[in-house]
Amino acid sequence: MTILYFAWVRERIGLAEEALALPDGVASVADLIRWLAARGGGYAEALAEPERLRAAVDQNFVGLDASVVGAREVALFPPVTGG
Amino acid sequence: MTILYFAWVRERIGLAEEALALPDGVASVADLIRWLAARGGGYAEALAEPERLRAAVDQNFVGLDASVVGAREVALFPPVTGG
Amino acid sequence: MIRVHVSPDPIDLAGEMMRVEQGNVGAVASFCGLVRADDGVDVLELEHYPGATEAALERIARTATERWSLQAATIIHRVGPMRPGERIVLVVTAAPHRRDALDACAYLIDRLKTDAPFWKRETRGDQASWVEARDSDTAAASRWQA
Amino acid sequence: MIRVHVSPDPIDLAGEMMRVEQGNVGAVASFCGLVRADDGVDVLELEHYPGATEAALERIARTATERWSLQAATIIHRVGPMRPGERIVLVVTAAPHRRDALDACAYLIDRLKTDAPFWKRETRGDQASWVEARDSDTAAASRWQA
Repeated sequence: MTILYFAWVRERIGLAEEALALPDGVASVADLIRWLAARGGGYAEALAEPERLRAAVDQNFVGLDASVVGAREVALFPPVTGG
Repeated sequence: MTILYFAWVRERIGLAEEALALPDGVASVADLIRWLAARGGGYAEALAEPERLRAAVDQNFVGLDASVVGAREVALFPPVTGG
Repeated sequence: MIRVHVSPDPIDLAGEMMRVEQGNVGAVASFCGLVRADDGVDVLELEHYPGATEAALERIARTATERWSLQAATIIHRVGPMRPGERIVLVVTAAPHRRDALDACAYLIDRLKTDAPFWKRETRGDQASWVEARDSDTAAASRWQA
Repeated sequence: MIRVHVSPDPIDLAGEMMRVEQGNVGAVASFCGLVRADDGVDVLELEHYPGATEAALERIARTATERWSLQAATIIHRVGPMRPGERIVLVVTAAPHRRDALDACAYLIDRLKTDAPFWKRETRGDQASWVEARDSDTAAASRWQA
């Protein structure tokens, strides 16, 4: 699965994108965030407050309770500020 | 006093502008319209239905009950359709 | 900061829009009305009340600047004969924030429709007719009453 | 009739506005957002989510065409670094009638602010900071909920 990071999530993790195989038990976006944050370092710093994060699964904007099972691409980012 | 006509009021009267001395008793725009309409011909045709007319006195848009006493310029025209 | 212009010349859309981008503007909104051909109109002619027209447009623009936080309010209105596809009127507003620019832009065009002395005559073939005022315009203007 | 474009190139305001005047258009409304300098910003940088951004903008534009009677809906968004005075975003709508053009234009920019994956970073001197999302944008977008 490809995981994408944007804005300060990207900056704190220090990566724009990575390929990961998710372990059993990581079923939702919230699970994924918890699992990544447990890696510590920039991950912990970027993902400590899930309520500040938004997500897209296969480019569809979803809530943090959405499933990531079978997804090809998950993106994690702050609330958008375009326009 | 200068009287200006616009749009179909101008076309029916056949004049864009004329100078007139108002007789006593012509105090309001409505009086002026009645007095002009009584001239017959194009005036009667243009001014027969005062409710279809709008007016400006010295370039201020006014109701037909407004005074024309002492005015330098009175304009008579249909409802506006710009923009 | 207020600019009002009434003229038989074609409206310079690009020039007018870029003119308000000067200064520290964050938001520019515009509305442009064009002559439509769909009902067989060959020529649209705009008559106006010289002097009173400009004064009315300035009054409308000034009221907008008092009501919203604006950096520019432009009203350009063409008069005389024009053809389908040509621009009749352009309003442009500039503001620090988008809501002011958008609302003031809608206000200017709604007010202009009912409060400025312009009259439209349409020619189709050899038939000319004066455009009737529309109740929907009066309703649109009245929604801005405070 | 729907046109969406995301690019690091400067936005061609005049070209985009004139593009929608083709056909039998009666009303064109536009909104343009620019980089403001008043709070000491030297550079504004726009990051986005390639692919998802364009899809989101097309979805917003398509929703507008379903809700209003439009002849054109254009959304142009710049990405990458830009300076005060430069254009960040342009939306343009064209319609037979003004209310459709004006309302759809406001809708497009309100929706874009909350529904498209862009992130702004401001640089002042050697300090960079990510712009925080604003509740007022969420409120502005939610007023379009049917």
